[in-house]
Amino acid sequence: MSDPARADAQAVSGYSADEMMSVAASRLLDDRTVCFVGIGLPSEAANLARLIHAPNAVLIYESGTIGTRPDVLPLSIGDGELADTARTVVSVPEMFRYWLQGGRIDVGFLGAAQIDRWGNINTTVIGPYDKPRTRLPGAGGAPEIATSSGRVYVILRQSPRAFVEELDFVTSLGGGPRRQGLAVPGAGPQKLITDLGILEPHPETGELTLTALHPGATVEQAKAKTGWALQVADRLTETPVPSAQELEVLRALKKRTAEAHSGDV
Amino acid sequence: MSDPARADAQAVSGYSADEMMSVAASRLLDDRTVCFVGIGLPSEAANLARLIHAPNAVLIYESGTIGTRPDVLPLSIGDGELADTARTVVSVPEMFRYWLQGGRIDVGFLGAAQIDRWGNINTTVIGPYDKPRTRLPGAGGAPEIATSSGRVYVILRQSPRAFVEELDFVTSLGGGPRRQGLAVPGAGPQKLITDLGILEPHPETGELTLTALHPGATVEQAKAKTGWALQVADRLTETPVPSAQELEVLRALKKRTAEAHSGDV
Amino acid sequence: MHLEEAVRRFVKDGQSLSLEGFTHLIPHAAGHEIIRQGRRDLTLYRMTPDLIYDQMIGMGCVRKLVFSWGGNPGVGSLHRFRDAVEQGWPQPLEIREHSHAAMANAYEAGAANLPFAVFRGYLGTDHQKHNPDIRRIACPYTGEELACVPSIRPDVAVIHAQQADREGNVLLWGIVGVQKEAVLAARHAIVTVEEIVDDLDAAPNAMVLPAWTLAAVCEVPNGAHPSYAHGYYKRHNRFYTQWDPVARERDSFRDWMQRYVMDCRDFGETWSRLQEDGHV
Amino acid sequence: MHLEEAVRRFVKDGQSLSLEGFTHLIPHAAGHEIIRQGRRDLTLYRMTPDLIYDQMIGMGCVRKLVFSWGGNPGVGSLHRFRDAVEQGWPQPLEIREHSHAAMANAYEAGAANLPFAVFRGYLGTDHQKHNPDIRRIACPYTGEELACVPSIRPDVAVIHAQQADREGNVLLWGIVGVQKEAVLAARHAIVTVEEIVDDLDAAPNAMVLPAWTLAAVCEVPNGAHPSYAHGYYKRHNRFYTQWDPVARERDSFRDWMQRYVMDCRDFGETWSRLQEDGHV
Repeated sequence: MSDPARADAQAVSGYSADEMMSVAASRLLDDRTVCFVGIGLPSEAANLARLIHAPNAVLIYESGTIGTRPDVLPLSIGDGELADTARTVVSVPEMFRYWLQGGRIDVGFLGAAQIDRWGNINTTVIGPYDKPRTRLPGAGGAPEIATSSGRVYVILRQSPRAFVEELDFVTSLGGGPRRQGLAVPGAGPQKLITDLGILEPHPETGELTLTALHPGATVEQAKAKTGWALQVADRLTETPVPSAQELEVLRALKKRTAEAHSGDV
Repeated sequence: MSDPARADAQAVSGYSADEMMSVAASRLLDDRTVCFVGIGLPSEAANLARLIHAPNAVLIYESGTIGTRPDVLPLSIGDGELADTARTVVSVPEMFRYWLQGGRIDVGFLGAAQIDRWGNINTTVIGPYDKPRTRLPGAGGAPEIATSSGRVYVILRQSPRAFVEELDFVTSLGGGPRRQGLAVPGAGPQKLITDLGILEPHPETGELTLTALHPGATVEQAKAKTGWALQVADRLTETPVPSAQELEVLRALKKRTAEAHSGDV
Repeated sequence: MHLEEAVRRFVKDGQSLSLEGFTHLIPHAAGHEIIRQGRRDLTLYRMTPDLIYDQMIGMGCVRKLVFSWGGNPGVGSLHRFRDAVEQGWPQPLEIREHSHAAMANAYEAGAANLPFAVFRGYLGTDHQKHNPDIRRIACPYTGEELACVPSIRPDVAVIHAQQADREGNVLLWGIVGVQKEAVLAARHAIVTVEEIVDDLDAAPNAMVLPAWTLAAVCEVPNGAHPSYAHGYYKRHNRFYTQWDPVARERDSFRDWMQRYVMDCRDFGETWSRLQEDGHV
Repeated sequence: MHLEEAVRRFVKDGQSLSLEGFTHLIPHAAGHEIIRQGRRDLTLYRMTPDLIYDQMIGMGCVRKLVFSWGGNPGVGSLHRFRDAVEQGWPQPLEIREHSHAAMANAYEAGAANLPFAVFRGYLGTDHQKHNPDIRRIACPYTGEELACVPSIRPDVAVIHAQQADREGNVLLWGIVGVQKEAVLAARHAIVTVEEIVDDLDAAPNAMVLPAWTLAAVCEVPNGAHPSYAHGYYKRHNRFYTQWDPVARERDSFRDWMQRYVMDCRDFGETWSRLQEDGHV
């Protein structure tokens, strides 16, 4: 580990909001956690955690790869790299039956297209279902990741188009009123990591509430980029800036990834 | 192939009723048939068929071995020899779900402790279930082999204790009245091969009827060794005697088997 | 068997088909052959419809799509799929939408010859509103309510695998997805393979599909391209990226399909043209 | 972890246990340890109870047995099992009897965290008369009637495997039975292995149980004897034959158990005595 003071000095000298977001998300993943990893930002954060402070985190992708340790980030959920570096590869039915539904997952790590104040997620359609303005890819594994994982983390850049008052389609379940009375095994979304800060469910209402701001971000910014009346915690913490090590490892990972994926057959 | 006349001459010169039974049973298995094989007599007959006239018969044992070609007969349903010589080995849940229940089996080949005139089989208890005179091993795979296989062959030495008027327990289903109204995928027992002859379901009543006698056996013997009033077909055929090749291959198989299993660790 | 013959014999208008592959081993060559033969009115199943389904939809082969995630992985939308859903071009596309868990369970139940699958799913989501196939069933012992879906039992399953032996036994490894389930759930299965070998040399408990479970095995090297075949070639990521602008416009899409599929005798010719034009 | 400690920590009186193994990899050493520690009032699950369950029953560990085939394969009856069922010695044994299909499906459902399993089974048999767990369920789509059974979710699963690495990841191969399902269905799993190795060197898609799914991994060479461990040693058929007269009489059974289990510190000592006496 490098000297923290020096590291901070280096770090502050320049990092992007996206880097802060990935670093903040990565810190939430403890060592030895079993994490069901979505492709894209969740995969970036989970692997960063694994490379920094959680070497024994168990990363599982829905393509059937268990305990995978990719050297470069996968572009798709089923890249060969995930199989090559996995402890074992199982079939997709087994993945969803024995491992996710089996209750073996501590943390489900998801991305999203849209989210509401309860952590409900939409990745299906914008507009009416039968005549959509935008047809999104659909559910994938999210509906059952959201309910069968012990808890759920979501990572998503904040914007009024993404953080909406009402979803056109609930692809996967959050907390709040919708969850009432449903026998959901898991605790649902416990962290929403954005490029501005971190939201957590209010202990009483379950509404996602701003509990941490990243350095430089303001409550006003966060409110402006949220499509509902954002609640702010009484005690708002500031996310520590990325350390030199965090930035170095993240940038190296992304560099390796870009190089690997630009390649041909 | 050896000369048939000479073969017959050799064969008649001496073979046991058990050998005749295995040979007669083996002849019923066509090449390329997919056969779910019970341990013991069915396994002996099925492998004899494979070594003589059905080299491409696919033998499947419930332990998960598919397309197995054992050099010696297995003593248990899960002998290592079955795995070593198999095309592939699957888990036992997969075997029962995808392969047997999946409708992939042409012939289920079963043994039995007791059988009735409809081909219902008992391998569970003699006497009352809760206070049995003899506790038998139980069902194993038989109940679903009997119903999910395209058709069923049963091999069993004939005796009044084994061929009974009424079973104390129906472990697996035959034809006849019990089958009425049940949505059974398979056709049920189509052949019952004994040490005296072959029984087949009557085309109208479904009752197992003597349709063939092995050389030297008589209708009187068959009736005496049957615990119900045995029906005899109008056209009773005689089983051809074992050929020299059949006897030679069967005896070599049993010799290899005895040698292999007498061995220590 | 030649792929052209396999498709001609087993794939008919109006049937239900699964061309499966979870990123890995996607049967592109077989999809091209179905397009080339002009099959129409198909119901397609697939957990992760991507480029090959986009092509089949854009070429008017498809009436209905049952799926759980449709996209160009790591790149963006399937433009032909979206055009069909949003604009009805070249014809309206009926969709029936699931989660991965539902589809995986439905294939598993299909392989097991069951009429339906039971699982813990769809809690609190909107899928049921738009998909009447999704229902609830009570556990006969605990009274617990669980989700259920009809099993998937397609007329024809099409997959790509690494190897077959001369008898037609097929071996696949790496990310195996739902391919075994799709094959065993279907009435007929067509498998394209990278290579036919003398001996599969399969590890104990490897995924082997015995010859007698398959309707046709066809040797088609590179037949999964631009997807990958573990041990043979990597995923052609650049192709996926370059597909995006091609598929975005109807004309450029049709031109591409004309040159690389319709005007080709078989996948070998497709491959030659892709090489000629510097795409591979 | 030492097997003695693993059993002491995870196996308690009154629990439900699965010691699984389908002819292959039967966890005899672990069964002996449970007997030695005097566990009582156990509910045992097993598709194919054989010698080790016979021993546990005869030594009075077992209150209830859920099974689908009980015998000494290729030899005959389990005499201690029969004595318990027929004569109630050393104590009455409650039995709940299934078919293999039912048990396999029940384990599969247990691993999948479902409360029950649906399958095509028990058509026209007498099992339902004596086993209230067997019920019928209607397909919500077709109305078809299917069989169902409660899933198996034991407190502890115990299996034997060929290898573990130093982190405790376990590899097994050959006839793998329902062992993976038993482990994943259970609250805790104890695995004995032939050997701890530096690198499992597992084939793609091999059956690996990750360390974090297991409560304890214990190195016990020969721990499946007289069953076999594919790649290590063959089934000891002579032992099975010789067990028959030993188990037939209560006294000879007790004497055997005293000498080879109760008077031994661990399985290593059992093995030494078996060697000493010329049994292995």
